[in-house]
Amino acid sequence: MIEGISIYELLTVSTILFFIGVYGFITRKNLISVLISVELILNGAAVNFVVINKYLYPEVLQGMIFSIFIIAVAAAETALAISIIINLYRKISSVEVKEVETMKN
Amino acid sequence: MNYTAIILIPLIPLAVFLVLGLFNRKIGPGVSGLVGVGGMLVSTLLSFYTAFEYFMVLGKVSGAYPTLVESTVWMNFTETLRIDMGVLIDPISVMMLIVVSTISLMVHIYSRGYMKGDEGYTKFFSFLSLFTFSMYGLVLATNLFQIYIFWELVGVSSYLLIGYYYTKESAVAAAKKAFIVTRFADLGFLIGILLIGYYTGTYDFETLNNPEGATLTHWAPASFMGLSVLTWGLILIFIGGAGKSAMFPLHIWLPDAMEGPTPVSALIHAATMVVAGVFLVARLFPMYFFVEEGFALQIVAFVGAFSALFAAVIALTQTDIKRVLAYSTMSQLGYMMLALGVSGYEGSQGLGYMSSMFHLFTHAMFKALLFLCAGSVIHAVHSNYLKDMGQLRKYMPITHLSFLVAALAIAGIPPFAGFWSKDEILVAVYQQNTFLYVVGIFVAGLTALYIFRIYFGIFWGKDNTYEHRPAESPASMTVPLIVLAVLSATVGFIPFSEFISPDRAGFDAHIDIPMAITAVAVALIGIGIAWMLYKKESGLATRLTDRLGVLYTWAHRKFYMDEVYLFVTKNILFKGIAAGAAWADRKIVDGTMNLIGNSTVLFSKKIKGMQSGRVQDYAMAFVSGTVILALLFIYLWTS
Amino acid sequence: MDILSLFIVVPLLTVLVLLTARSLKQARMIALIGTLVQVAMSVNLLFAYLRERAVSDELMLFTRDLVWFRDFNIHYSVGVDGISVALLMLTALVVLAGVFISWKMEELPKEFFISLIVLSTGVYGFFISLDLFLMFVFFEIAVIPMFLLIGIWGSGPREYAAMKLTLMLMGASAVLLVGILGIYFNSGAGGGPLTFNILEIAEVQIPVEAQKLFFPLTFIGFAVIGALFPFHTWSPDGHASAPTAVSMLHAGVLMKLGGYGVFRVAMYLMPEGTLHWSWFFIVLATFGVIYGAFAAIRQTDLKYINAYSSVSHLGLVLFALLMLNKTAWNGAIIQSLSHGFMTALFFALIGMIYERTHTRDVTKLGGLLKVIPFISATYVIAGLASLGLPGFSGFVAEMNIFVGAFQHPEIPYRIASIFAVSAIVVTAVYILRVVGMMLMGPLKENSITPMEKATWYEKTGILLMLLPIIGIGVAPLWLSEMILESIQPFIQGVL
Amino acid sequence: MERIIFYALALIMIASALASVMSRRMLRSVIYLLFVLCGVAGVYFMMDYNFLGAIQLTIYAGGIIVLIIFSVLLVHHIEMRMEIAKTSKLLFTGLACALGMAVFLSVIYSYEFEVTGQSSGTEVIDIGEKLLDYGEGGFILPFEVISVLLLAAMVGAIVIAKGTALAENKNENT
Repeated sequence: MIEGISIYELLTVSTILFFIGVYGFITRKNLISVLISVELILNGAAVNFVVINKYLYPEVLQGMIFSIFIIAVAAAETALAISIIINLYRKISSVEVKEVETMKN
Repeated sequence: MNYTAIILIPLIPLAVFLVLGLFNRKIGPGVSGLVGVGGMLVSTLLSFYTAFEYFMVLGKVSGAYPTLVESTVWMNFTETLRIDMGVLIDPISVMMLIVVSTISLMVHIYSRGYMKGDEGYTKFFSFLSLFTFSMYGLVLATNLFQIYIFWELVGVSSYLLIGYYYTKESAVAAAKKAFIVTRFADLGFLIGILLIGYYTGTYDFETLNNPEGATLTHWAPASFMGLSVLTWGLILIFIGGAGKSAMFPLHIWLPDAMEGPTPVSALIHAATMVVAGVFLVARLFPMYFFVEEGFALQIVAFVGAFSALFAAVIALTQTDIKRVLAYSTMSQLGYMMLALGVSGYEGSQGLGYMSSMFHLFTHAMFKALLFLCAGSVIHAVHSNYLKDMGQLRKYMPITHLSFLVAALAIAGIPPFAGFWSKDEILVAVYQQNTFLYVVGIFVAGLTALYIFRIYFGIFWGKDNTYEHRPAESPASMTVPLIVLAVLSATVGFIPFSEFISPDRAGFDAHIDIPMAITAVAVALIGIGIAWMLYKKESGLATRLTDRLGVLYTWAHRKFYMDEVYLFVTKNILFKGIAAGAAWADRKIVDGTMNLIGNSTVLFSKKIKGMQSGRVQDYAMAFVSGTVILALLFIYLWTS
Repeated sequence: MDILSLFIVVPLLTVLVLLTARSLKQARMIALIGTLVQVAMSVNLLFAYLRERAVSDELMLFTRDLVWFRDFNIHYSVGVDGISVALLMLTALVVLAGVFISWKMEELPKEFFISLIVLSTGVYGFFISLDLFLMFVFFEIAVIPMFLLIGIWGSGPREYAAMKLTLMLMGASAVLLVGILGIYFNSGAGGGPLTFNILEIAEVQIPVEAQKLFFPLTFIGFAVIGALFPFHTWSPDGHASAPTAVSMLHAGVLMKLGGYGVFRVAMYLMPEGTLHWSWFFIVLATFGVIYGAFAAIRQTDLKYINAYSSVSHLGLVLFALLMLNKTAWNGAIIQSLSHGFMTALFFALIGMIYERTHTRDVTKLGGLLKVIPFISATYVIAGLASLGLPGFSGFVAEMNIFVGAFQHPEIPYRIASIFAVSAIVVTAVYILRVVGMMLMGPLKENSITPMEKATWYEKTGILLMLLPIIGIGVAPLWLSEMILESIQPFIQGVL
Repeated sequence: MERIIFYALALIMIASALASVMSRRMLRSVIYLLFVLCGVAGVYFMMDYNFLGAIQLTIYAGGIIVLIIFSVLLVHHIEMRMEIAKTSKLLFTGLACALGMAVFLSVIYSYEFEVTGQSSGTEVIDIGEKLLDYGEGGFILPFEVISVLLLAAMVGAIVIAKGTALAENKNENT
């Protein structure tokens, strides 16, 4: 709990972060940028968990532990994504989303 | 009365038609001719027997000839409206039986000679029988719908017979034209029937024509544009009659109908079918007379007078003898209509009605004779045109004499039949309307002129050199000529007014001497002019036509009526409306349907991209969907 | 097995047996026997009906009711009245004639006959159904084989035509389904359970607002297959591409489903809706009657002429139905029958002419009366029947329609009837134009080659359709009495 | 005081996040992301979740960002500008996101949260115990699942990154 800061303000910030991430996810044309946007989304969600844990149910730790899990999953996901991107780059020399479509064939 | 005999009259030709029609190719020409003539002979005898029974044995019942009806239900429309099939015996239907039987029998006999060697011989006789059957049905009809049914049937027999030489383009066109023009007129007839049926609740002639009946005492159940609906109905029915009887302006099919074999012209387009219109008006005469004080009857009179004049003028200028006779027919039919139009109802007031029927009767005889003679001539010289004829009296004496009798009859020279009936008509018209009388007497003069013009042209005139020497026709053709010539000379002495009058009571008619003298004088003048112009080949006629210039051209081109019709049908109906409809259907209606189809395809092509496989697009859809769902839920919850 | 279900079972059995056929000869023999049995059944049904009608005053006879889907209250429910009996006879005869006309169907004969008979099953089922859902199912069964029949055995742009026809009819059935469901969900208005059964719904007064909403949907759904202007455009293309027997069956029978459905479902169940909308559809129908006739004048393809003629003639059926009196209705039903026979006859003749001359373009034909007299003469007779000559069924039908329509108490309706009447002239024009160009006149190139005279199976097929036309035309009383009797309860229901 | 710090942090986070998704240079956008992550860590610290903040800093700001930077450097020239989507799409997406945000915020603000009073700070030991606790309210199962997941991800990453090379070798062998 932060002195003088209500839950609303915190949730507002996390929501904004989340939607900025969504915006980036949809608009960016580059796989790495998409990855960055995903990180933003994850962070927004994690903050949410933590805030709700802290403000509403301070006696338990669920929210926090979920955040830790999120961080862990994010790390795994990033690692995987990066490996895929690099592999892809080796094959088609591009990380543009639209180029990746050629994989469908 | 012996109804079996009456019902057999139409059924015998029907049976002949079915037998000859179905076994068309199995029956040889000899047999079919005999079957046709035999059947007709029986029918004719039965007709005469019926006439004898009706007029002589049965006679007048309480001062008037009775109307006998025997019918059976054919189809029910509503509780009151139905179509009956049956026979109606009254003076005019019996008279028509006589006319149809006599002429038809003569034409059957004549055709055996005329059509000899034609490949469709059996077919021809079956069509003739079909026509005779339909015509019997028409004259015996008990109600408006029955008459309409047989009306259509005579129309189609006429179509089949005009188009008999179906490999000739002109015959096909003429047949089509005849059918469509009369069909157009029948449209009026049908609408008239619907109107009258709706407002009076019956189609039966008996109920409709009863002067004391509800129809005629309350003739204005509703009005439309200032006239009683019944008047409208009668006018529409008259349009139907005018179509069949070739009244102006629905006459254009009749001259073309001469493309059919000549016996057909004699039977259908001179003596019987074309008088159906006159018969129809006569059949409904009490209605015409009583509804709206005879307003519709006035129209009949004027249309008749105009057609008589119009056709007579055209007849003067035609060079095809059958066409001259066709216009002559139209002119004489106009006479009959005129007489009907000026007739009164009771006692000797009904002179017009009686004279119209009388003229119908005599006209059938002499006009059929004229056509058959023309047929005989055409048979001999193989041409329809005056220019190919001349001096034929030397080669064909019987034909010549018969033609002369008929010509004198139509010109109205006593004592031949035409004189008596035409005289009565002129008297009747004179009593009603002087203007129409002047028209009538003028037409009488024109009639004498044009008929003697072709008479002199054919049998006198220039001395043509013929490739084959023309010879008199065989007996099968000349016997009918002689019979009809005798009839044309004598039927005028029948005391028609005894038998036929609007109120059925009969009255005494007598010759009005000054009138008769005037008419005969005018006719003689006409003959005299023809004699001067055409007896010898002289330049007089051509000089006269040159002098008349435009007038002659107009008349020769039939006042351009065909062109007007052609313009209306071809350019407006065919090229305008029909082509428009066809175009609109393909382009607009179908186009709209195709547009719907194509835009669906287009739309699907557009949205096909939505399933792109791009995660981002899905995310977009996901986000938008979520947002919309959320909004929806919020809206539902809060409201 | 009751007498009506046989109409579904026998064709299906025929199809099963057809599956074993190995050649054209076998296939057509099996099809012939199957359809002959159907004709026998329909004749038997007619007499059974007349016998039963004499002692029973039930609305529907030979009814049979089995639960099919309990949850939605869908039943297998069949029954007939005079109208259905007449239409069943029409179907049986036209199918039989169709088999005769397809005697020489060389290409995939087995499959062809199977599709043909499946189609006829759908039609039979439609005419005997008393359950809306069942009716709809049979409707679809009747429509689907068309796609195959045109798409596989057709000529010209057949894929396009088949697709267009099927899509438009499917679109119509979508609309129809909405209408039927609308009826269904309002059928509980009387307090009873929801039901698809026509007789039960007729007892219930569907709310007026619902009627106003669902009547046009149901009407249009059915009327599309009845070629109502402006939804008729599938018909010229479809007919032009379809093989002969299919055109016959389609124009002769399938298009009758429209009028029948309108009558039995839309108007009977929703009388207020009918009254409310009748003026609108009368305008469309009247326009269609004249418009179809005029459009036919300009066509040069025989099949197109006939297709437009059908638009005009079937427009009269809908027109008459909307006039809401029993004379006009009687006329509408007779017109359905009459048009069924006539147009099937026309298509059969057109098929024969095409087989011999290899063209359907009237401008390229001429003088056929000389070379193929039987076919040509029949064409003339069919033409005369089509233009409403007395002595043929068309006249009886048209006069009933016109007189009936003219009994309408309101003047605008009577004026509309006068417009409709005027179509008889236009009809004469296009019929005589064809007759004059194609059958009469001098011979043209295409006609000179020596042509096969009509064969026995062609003559049989022709006579099968010609005789009823003449029969109805000469002695209409028994038929119209039978139909009038069946119309009576409907007219009371509607008015 | 804390208010000011929070607002500053929030401002930095939002601004950096926006810059991160809008920047046309990829490396910059990664760096902006780093700021966001640090800001988030700051918020965690302010909430007395020190352990979480630490993890956030080490794993996110330390590990993941480095990883991303490496990959960016591998596949990109630093100076290269990225192409961006069509303006219409940008606008439309922006609109949809704004709308979504509005919906979310309106829901949040219209909901009465029952905020409880002050609580004690969280020790690392509590977290450890909770994670390894297999009793009620314990997280031993998710912990193990996450471990397996991480392992699988690592193996997967290696396989994918090396995939083609292995395949090529195989091809060469045969």
